[in-house]
Amino acid sequence: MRPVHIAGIGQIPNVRGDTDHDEVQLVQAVASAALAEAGLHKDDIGFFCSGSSDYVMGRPFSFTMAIDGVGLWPPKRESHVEMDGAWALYEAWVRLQHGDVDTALVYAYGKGHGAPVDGMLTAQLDPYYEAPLGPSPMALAALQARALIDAGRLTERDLAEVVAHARRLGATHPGVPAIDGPLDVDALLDAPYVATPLRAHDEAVRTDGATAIVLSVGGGGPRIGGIAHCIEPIELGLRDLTAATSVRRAAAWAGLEQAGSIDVAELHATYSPQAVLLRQVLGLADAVVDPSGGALVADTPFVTGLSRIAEAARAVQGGAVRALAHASGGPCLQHNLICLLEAR
Amino acid sequence: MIPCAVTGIGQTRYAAKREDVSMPELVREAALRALDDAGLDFDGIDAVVMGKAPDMFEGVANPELFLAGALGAAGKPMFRVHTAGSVGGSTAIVAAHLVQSGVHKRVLTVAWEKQSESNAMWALSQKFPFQPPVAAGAGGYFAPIIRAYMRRSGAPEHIGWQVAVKDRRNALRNPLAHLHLPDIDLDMVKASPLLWDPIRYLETCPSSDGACAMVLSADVTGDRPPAWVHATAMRSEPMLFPGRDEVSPRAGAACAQELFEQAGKTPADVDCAEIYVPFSWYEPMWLENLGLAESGWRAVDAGRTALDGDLPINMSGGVLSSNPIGASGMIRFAEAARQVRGTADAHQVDRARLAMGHAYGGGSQFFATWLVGTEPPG
Amino acid sequence: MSEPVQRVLGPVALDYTVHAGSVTGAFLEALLDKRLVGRRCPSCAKVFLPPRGACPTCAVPMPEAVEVGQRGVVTTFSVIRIPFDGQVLTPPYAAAHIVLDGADTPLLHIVGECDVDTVRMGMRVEAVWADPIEPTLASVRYFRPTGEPDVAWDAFKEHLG
Amino acid sequence: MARDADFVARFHLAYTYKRSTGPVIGRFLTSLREGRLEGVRTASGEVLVPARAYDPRDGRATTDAWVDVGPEGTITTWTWIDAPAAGAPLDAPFAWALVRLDGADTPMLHAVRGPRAAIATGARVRAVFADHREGGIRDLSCFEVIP
Repeated sequence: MRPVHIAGIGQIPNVRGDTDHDEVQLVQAVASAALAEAGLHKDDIGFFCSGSSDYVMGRPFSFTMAIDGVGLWPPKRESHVEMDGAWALYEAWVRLQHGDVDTALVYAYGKGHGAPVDGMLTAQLDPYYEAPLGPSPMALAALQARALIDAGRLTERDLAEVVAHARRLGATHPGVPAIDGPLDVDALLDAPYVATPLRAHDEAVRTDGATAIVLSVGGGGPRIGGIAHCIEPIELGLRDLTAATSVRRAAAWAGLEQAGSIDVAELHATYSPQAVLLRQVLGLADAVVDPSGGALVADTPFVTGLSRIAEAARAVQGGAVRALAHASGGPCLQHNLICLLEAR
Repeated sequence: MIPCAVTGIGQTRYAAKREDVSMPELVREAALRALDDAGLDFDGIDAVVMGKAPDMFEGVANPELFLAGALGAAGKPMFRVHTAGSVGGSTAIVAAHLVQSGVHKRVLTVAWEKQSESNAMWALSQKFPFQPPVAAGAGGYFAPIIRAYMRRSGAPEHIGWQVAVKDRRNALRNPLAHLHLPDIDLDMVKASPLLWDPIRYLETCPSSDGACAMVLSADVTGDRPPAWVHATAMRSEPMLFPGRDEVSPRAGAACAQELFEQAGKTPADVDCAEIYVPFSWYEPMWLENLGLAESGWRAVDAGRTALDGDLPINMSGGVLSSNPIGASGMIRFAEAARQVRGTADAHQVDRARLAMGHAYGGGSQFFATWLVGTEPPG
Repeated sequence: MSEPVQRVLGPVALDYTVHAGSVTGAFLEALLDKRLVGRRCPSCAKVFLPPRGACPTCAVPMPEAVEVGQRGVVTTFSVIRIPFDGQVLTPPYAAAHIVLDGADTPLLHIVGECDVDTVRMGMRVEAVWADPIEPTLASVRYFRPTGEPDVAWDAFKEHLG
Repeated sequence: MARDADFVARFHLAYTYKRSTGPVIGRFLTSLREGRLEGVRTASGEVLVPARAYDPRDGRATTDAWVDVGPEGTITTWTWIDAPAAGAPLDAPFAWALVRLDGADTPMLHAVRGPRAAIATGARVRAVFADHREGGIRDLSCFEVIP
């Protein structure tokens, strides 16, 4: 495989209700920042790829408007995935293996704050047997949490500790909106249940935002040591909810076992039990997890996974030898991507 | 780059309403036929790549998630592409790249649409806040561009009718096609109502349910000859900017140019092509845009694009005869592959050795093309 | 016994809160004063109406607001003869690409107050405003012929798209 | 004249899709309308509930061997909801659960009626059918705990 590096990152703060930027402005802001950091111009880029969701934006073909933010003129090689931007980065990584292009600009944008994210996630379920019942994504996450409790893998205090950790780190991170609520584990455990054993704070804060990453073959910047993804059936009854099978497989294919110790990990856990489960199956006991605060304190749907890769790359830029980024889609960690980043 | 071949092709029957199947059964109908053609089952597949146009057509968000189980993707990588109308082509290209890059050995790719679950016009005409009003509808978007082509090229109005007749006659040879109009002729097209002047009813594509699947592979399996992928290309440009040529978009021309350069071929080497023609006039327009003919309308007028012409176009009946939007691009790619495999049955072109597949989407913005041949590339 | 189940209904209902954003917001605000205000790209100097959040070819923000004329030229058009969901006018009517004086992009809008068979490429038209005015481009009810001489083909042939 | 430039609007995106079920989902829902629960045997011999034309775990077609299951079953995991959302299967507080019906190998998602104290992993439940059934998954209105 050709060595692919992260040459530039463009981020803007995730916010609760962005009244200023439409999708074009969101994309323009992060794409121009990523290009500037890479020292490149759009016309130097060999491949463009984005991730977004029509249902998050509320209209079909939303990405066809957003491309105005990257300036596809003269005509460019370009593609789009209806998945988190982390998978757009995967497509770009594959494209760079061909040898004819050496640079790619990947971006994702979303407006999760004003969007009916719960309803949209329920609309992902089996449309014959499950979606008509209308379970909320939190209820499904709670079924997984209960399975983990029953298996002796999780306590409610573990959940509160994950949330407190995310809030403490997120409170000082420029990309995270103001933390609303306690940072203390006991105070968190005093909050009422929404779907036992989960409380409102066990669910991610939905935000608006965008992220862009410039990839280059060779050059400087954190190197992608391995990247892979895996899916499971959507039906919770057909999965072992405590096993995170597709997380394990994606990690194995990305080369986690051979990679050596992970210094920093950024996880796409939009419910606290997922954060606990991911730490367990990825063996992150010695790693700094979610230095950005993670997905729980700033979740821009379809951007959060790509943002995890951006944050993991920032950690490597800041001195970490090896970082892991995780992205996810579907209920209860159905679809998972693992990207390993290494210092040069 | 690792050589990649199409070793299996499966399509559903196309129809206005496939009410006999659920969504999972529709995609499986195509996928299982493609696997059977390649002599494989799901165990032999390393990854699944799905393409589809907007999720709002079926009202299932990210349907690849619930269809993963139906396509044997559990425990494997599953990928979802959405590039508007070009998506079927881009999806096949992403799948080919996975093989060519050495990431996977055998990839199942599936594109589909089940428009009968809703009403595509509804999904496209929602009054989203603060957006310009919907003045024209889908055909109304393209009709002014067709008018501009007619003015610029001097093409007579019967050219559109000829394409409409030719594609529907081809469809009579394709049992999977949605429209079978045995009595089709120029008078019938000419007598059909003007919808979006200058587009007449019989010059437009239908709205279909259907799915198309292919197995793309680094090794040849199955009993039938493969189609080798010689080149793939994708190009995009913005929808609206000053001086944009929407009649012959530069992205389309650049896409074709890159395709031929990559393959070391010229348009003259193409034996036949399946191109994305949702309104009859787009055949001459794309012929010029892709470099397949200097004057598209003269090529049509001379009968060159007929099944027995020297440059057969849309032998299967094309988008004018079957249009499950998300799958339409992949059908073009798959039908091109059928020609060079020699498996196109009654709409087979004699001695087709190099064929082109083409798809476009958005406001003529997104282009995907591939060249497939009987011999391995290089 | 009744027929076997062959179909289920799947209602999907979702509510969004949508912000126009600063660029479209400023455009809509000017509309309320019956003014058409686009944006000029600092790089290519072209004027976009409606404005975009960035220049689609140069990928830079367009801070400069530019008021354009309410008259313009029909560069190409279609006569819409079928009804469809979401339609505002009753067919037949003309939907046209209109390049307003001072703008560089065509606006897709409706031509009214004339026989659809008289609509032609190069025809001069002007905005007719609705009453009351809402913050949407539909506040221009349609464009009507001005009676000025037609514009020559060469002057607008680059603006067909 | 200055106005509030933050134009904000509510947008309601709503449509009722018509979903053709195909023969297998159709049969499961037809039985449900008749007040019966059926599973279908997979190629590997397990009983899949609710029935599908394929086993989502391996993609293989299911067989045409149908098996009566339930109406009793066992909770395999659950969550209690104090404040049901509009449109939830039950108006009063209830549990979401995965329930493995007797005779089935795979649990299914549905609602379980309280009381809360009776809800537990391993608790035994019984299907409660809707009075008015029209051929949909909600013909099974919920499960109730067997005292």
